[in-house]
Amino acid sequence: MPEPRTGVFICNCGTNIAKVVDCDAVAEAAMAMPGVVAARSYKYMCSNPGQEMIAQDIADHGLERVVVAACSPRMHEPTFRRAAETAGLNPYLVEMANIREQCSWVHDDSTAATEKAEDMVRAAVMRVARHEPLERLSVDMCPNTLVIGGGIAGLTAALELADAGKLVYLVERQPGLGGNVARVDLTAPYLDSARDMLTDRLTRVVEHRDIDVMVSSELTRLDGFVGNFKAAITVHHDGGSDEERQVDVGSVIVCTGYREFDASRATHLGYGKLPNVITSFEFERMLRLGRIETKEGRLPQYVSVIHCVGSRSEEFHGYCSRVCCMTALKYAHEVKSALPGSYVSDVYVDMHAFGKGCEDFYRRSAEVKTLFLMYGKGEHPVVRKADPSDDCGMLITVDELLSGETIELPADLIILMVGMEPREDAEAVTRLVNISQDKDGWFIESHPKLDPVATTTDGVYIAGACQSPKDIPDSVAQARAAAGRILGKISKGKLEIDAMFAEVDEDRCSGCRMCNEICPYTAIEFDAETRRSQVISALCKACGACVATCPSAAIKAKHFTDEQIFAEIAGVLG
Amino acid sequence: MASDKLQIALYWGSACGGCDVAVLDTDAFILDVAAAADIRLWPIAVDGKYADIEAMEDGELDLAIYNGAVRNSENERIAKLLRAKSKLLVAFGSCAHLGGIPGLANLTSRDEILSTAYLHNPSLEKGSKTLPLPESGVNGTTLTIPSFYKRVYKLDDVVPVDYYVPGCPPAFDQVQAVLEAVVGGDLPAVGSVVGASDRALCDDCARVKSEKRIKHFYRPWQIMIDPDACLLEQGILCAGPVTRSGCGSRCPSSGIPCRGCYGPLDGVVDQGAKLLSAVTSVIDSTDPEEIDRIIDGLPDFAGFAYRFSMPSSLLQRSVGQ
Amino acid sequence: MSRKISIDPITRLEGHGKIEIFLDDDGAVEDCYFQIPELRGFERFVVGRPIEELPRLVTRICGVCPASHHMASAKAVDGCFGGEVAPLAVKLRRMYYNAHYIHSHIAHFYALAAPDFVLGPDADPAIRNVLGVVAKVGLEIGGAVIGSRSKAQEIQRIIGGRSTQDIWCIPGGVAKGLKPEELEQIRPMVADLLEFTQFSLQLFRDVVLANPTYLDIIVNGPYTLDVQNMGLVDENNAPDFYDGQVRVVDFEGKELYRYDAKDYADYVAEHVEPWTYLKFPYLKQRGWKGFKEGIDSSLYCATPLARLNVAERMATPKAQEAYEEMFATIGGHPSRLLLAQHWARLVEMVQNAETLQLYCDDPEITGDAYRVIPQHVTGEGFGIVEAMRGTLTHHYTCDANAICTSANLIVGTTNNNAPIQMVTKKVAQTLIQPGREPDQGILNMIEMAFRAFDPCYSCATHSMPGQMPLRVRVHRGDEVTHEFRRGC
Amino acid sequence: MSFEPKIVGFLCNWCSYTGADLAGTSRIHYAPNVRVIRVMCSARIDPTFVIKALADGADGVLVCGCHPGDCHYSEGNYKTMRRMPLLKRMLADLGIEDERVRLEWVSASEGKRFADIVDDMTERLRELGPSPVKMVLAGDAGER
Repeated sequence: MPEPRTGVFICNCGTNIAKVVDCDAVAEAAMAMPGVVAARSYKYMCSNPGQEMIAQDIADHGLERVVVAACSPRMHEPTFRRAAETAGLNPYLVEMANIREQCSWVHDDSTAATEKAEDMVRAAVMRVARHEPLERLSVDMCPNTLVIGGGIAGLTAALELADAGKLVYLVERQPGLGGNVARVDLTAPYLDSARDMLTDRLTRVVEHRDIDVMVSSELTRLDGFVGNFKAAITVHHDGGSDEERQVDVGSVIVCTGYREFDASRATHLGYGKLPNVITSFEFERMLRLGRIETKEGRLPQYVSVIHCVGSRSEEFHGYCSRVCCMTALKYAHEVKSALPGSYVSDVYVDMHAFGKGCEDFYRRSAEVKTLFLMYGKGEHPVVRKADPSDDCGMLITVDELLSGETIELPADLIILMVGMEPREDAEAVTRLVNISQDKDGWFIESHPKLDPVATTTDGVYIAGACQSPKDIPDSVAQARAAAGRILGKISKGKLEIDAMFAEVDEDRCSGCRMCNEICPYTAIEFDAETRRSQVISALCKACGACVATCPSAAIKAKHFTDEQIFAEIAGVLG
Repeated sequence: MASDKLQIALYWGSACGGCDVAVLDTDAFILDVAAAADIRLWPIAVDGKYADIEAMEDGELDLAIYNGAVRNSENERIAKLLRAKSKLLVAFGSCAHLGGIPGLANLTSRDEILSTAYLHNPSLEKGSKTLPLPESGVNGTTLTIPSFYKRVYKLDDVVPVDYYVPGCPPAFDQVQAVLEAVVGGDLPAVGSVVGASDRALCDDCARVKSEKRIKHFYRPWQIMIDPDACLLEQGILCAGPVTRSGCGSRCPSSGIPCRGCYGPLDGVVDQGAKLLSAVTSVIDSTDPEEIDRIIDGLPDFAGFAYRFSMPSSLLQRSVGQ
Repeated sequence: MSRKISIDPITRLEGHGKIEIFLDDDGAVEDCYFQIPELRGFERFVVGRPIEELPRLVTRICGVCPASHHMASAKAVDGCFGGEVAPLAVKLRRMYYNAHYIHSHIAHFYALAAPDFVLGPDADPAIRNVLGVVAKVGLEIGGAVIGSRSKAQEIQRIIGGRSTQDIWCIPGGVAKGLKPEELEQIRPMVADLLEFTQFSLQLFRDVVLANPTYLDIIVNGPYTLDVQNMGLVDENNAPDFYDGQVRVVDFEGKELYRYDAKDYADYVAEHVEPWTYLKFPYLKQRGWKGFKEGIDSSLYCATPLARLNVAERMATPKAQEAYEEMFATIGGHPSRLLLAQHWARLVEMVQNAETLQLYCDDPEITGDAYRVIPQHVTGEGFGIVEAMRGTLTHHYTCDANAICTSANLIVGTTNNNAPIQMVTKKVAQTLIQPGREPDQGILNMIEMAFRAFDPCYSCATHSMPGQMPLRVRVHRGDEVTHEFRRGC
Repeated sequence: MSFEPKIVGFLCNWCSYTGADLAGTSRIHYAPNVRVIRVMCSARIDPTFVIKALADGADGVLVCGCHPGDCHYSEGNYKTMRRMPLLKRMLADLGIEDERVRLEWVSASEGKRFADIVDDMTERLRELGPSPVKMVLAGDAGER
């Protein structure tokens, strides 16, 4: 049987690929590969002209297969599949060679990289020749949504969906809604009340006919797939009785938020030993109670705010927690207005004031006579109890960067700007909803720039600080974005899912039952009558475990068949 | 020889004779074959003249049945001759089909074989250093014996084969079915395996099967074997799941696990690797150390998994130097 | 300057062989070599395998007598585990082996040997085969022959699950027992077989003994050899095929040795010649003296006739009658008349059939105590049985995990390698005379010499696989004056 | 010119392949000797693939999956964890050196780890030399 007519399209990605890989050489080599009738190198394959070029060549050369050598398929496979589809080619007859993320970006030896790119293209060419046209499955989209977490992000998403008339199940582990925002007094930079922000949302959520709120509750299991999830929720009632609930949802938004860094880990700051060293959240509480005082009940004369506690450090978290700097400035304002005679010092590393209105706010803080002391990243201030002779409770020693001197700073009340970190149950959540964590433990989005709301699991979205430290506006924006994405899907009514499930050839199945225990989704059923096993395609997630296990080669993994992978192996090895 | 009868030759390469016995086991049927055909060559039972075969026109034979593996140049020479003279060439039995048990020699080397047989064994003449030589001078003339290949090959490694009859030996009822098919000219697509099923042995095995989770592998002598339950589920390594059925499941029904003589199913390129994949997948542990302990119960896995198919496996032989 | 004849390959025996005959300038036989061209390497490639698997590996040494290898191997493996075997298993194994003996002897006598007698040594090769025999004796008898061999096979299938390429023995016993309903299936077949052995003896009397030419060939032909005899015997010196002691008597009937399997290496050694892959066993304590006949020769036969020569009696009544009749007819016990092998084979068939019947009547035979689970690995085992074609020795060692570390095999036909060399030469010398060119018929009579041994070269070449053709080339100087070919 | 091994890498889509992509987006450089084949889950990796790669001339085979417990398909990598040890034992019996086949767990965030593994394996294989498979089979073809 002759090899199908194949076109190879090599993307230069500007210079991202071309600067290391000799794309023209790869195109030339491709022309010699089995079945290849057209091979082109072009600046941006994902651009409209690039996609049109592919469509045009499909028409001109009667291409039956298309190979695009460009970025990771995880990036643009849908793009090029669509391009092929517009030209009347089944989208599954397209294969990508990842010569950017896994070649040009990781190698500098141009010869070796070009040779590798050729191998990758050959593998794709030989693989795609064995592809079969597949039809995507059209399944119903359940219009209900599960929102996990009742913080500002969760509340916002829930309202967004419910206001559009869609049913929302809102699950909150705590007895009350509001999350971390409920622990905050005023918000930076406009100093308006967090409580006001929340109260109206909370009341609307609780009263909303399309929001089913479950507090003291947790998700215990999530089965199914996009558009058709089944969620099991345990509701803990007062008095210890538990209620198990099963709900059908089409989408899930994870808004589980963050927890604050445990300041006692930064031993040099004396938290937990010195009573007047407190965390930002403890100070917020003081503010909400309306009285700023030391443990001894005295009004502090010297108030000091220490930044980056747990953040931007080798020792704890490398990342910036994003909200602390502006919150610290907010404290300066609040202290000054409450205790005009007090001295406020701000011990920081860098002042991050990138948000809207933040730079002005920074300037205004300087005006309220806050003493700014800068210390070096990687170093840290040291807090100790003052001597009786001193007129203050504590002393902070800082190697001040701008002056170059070591400064001893008096303090009666020290506020530690504790950073954000993933919640202790974050890992459990990833297992439940089948998403993953990055190296710091934050949930991974499907693409950091182009798709920060979706995850690797279709139908599961993330919003708020569970993805990475965020302030309120960003969390709200992401929550609305997620809701918007979901409403879009719901409005279509049906959705298309990949046709890549496994299939048993019953004429070959011997009923040995090797595969029965293999499937984590219990998608394999043994029919005692016929003594054959079969795959329930709706439950199959196409991992291929049963395919590798089947001793009779009776199970086929669509789009990942043995033949296709063997061809790929032969291909990469030239 | 002018005859409207079917012209048949049976030949053994590197063989044990079991395949010929399997043909004899068709009993009275062999007489029908004799009636319907001229058996032009069958070394175990018929005085055929090799010269006759050489003298034949190409394609003069209707059917040549070759059993045994290809171990030396003589085997290869005859295989090529029969291929030329016969319209159909059938690889008969595990050795011709897959390499068979003699193919286990591919796990060792020619030198090791010679030294074991002629230099190091307890009953050897004291101090004997003699090795058989391809050529040795006697009476001023030279006696020759074929030197054998470095490893064992299956028949289609040296000539194109039309059909494969699996089994060590092929079950006699299957042999009869195949001969009848040939006589009746009723044959499937060239290259097919005939005289066997398209499903694995488990399809025929009467033992009761359920979900598989294996915590322990046992060797057959270590436990009393339940006569009714799946051997694998009892922890007895069995090649049934990766082996074509057609033998009548004789071994498992006698309490002995299948060792795979009927070979892999269509679509399986390496019988041993498939067996490995299947049985390890159902090991009941997620702890690496425990998994190691469990597979300690599977010594010499290569020798079991490739019991009949080493020369037809992807690696074909041990590549150890 | 000598000329050379080779017969290549020998047909109608299991395996392969090649004969080189050297004629002097007058055309008299100067020398004769029987070459075995192959090696399979079993002794090497069973190393590293789990020891309990060997009985299922070594059967592929020979698919014609797989049960012999299976049994010898099973016994050697039992030994590696301390040697304890369920008594019922021993009975079942013996029963199975009796059936195998009958099958094999029928196959040899009717398919391999009978053509020479029933059709005559000089009959047209094209019809000189089992089909020709059937044609001559008639389809009815042909059917009986085929049917009886088939019953013998079926009995093995019923007892041990399979006939060819046996699987059934495991350390300490067998993998399945004999169910009462299976025993009832077997009974009638056994009765038929016993009757068939009597029929075969009668056929031998009618067709062979009644024919002066054949009798003359047997008694006065060149088919004799002055070498010693080897075989397994029970405590009464009656033949035992499955177990017992190895007894060696010289051709005058004097006992030379009587030893247990574990001592085989003190009594037998193997000599190697560069021109054949098959080794030459000899009586170790006498040393290798070359291919020499005589009362002090270190060479011996291990064949059906040798077994009856070694035995002082048969173990069962009908067999005893046949034994007495045979030796009376061929001039006394022990005998050196090699062609009496075929007759001896029939006598052995009778004992096997009778023994088989005794086991059928054993009330315990359908019990379920057919296995004991070995408790420890002792590491070395020896197994000797009488294969149809001679004393078969397996000797294994294994490590603590019961993985085979060494294997040594002395196979039935190998025992007879030297005698076959010698008798072939002797026959050639008698039949190929100066000025009398050899022809097909004479070649066949040479073959008859070793066919009497029913040599099995698939067995004998256990150390090497493949086949080798039988060819006759007559050389005068460098010029080939004649060429004969046999099979391929 | 020194010997440059060819390594075939089988990577699961969700963790290891994403991790390899991350190495790219983070511009972490590593040896160009690996050729990656993407599968949805390491559980799809039939030991046959590994042997096929060796038979087709790979000097080494790298199998990567999600860390135990982190599988996108919850249990897939446990199948891999069970298959690989016996596969390595069997390959040892067939004369394949241990270093040629390697199983590693690489998460979506471990781009650096992936790069280090490839570099390390490449270095070990450089020292070990070319796979015996090609040479031996070629040798047999030359003289049976």
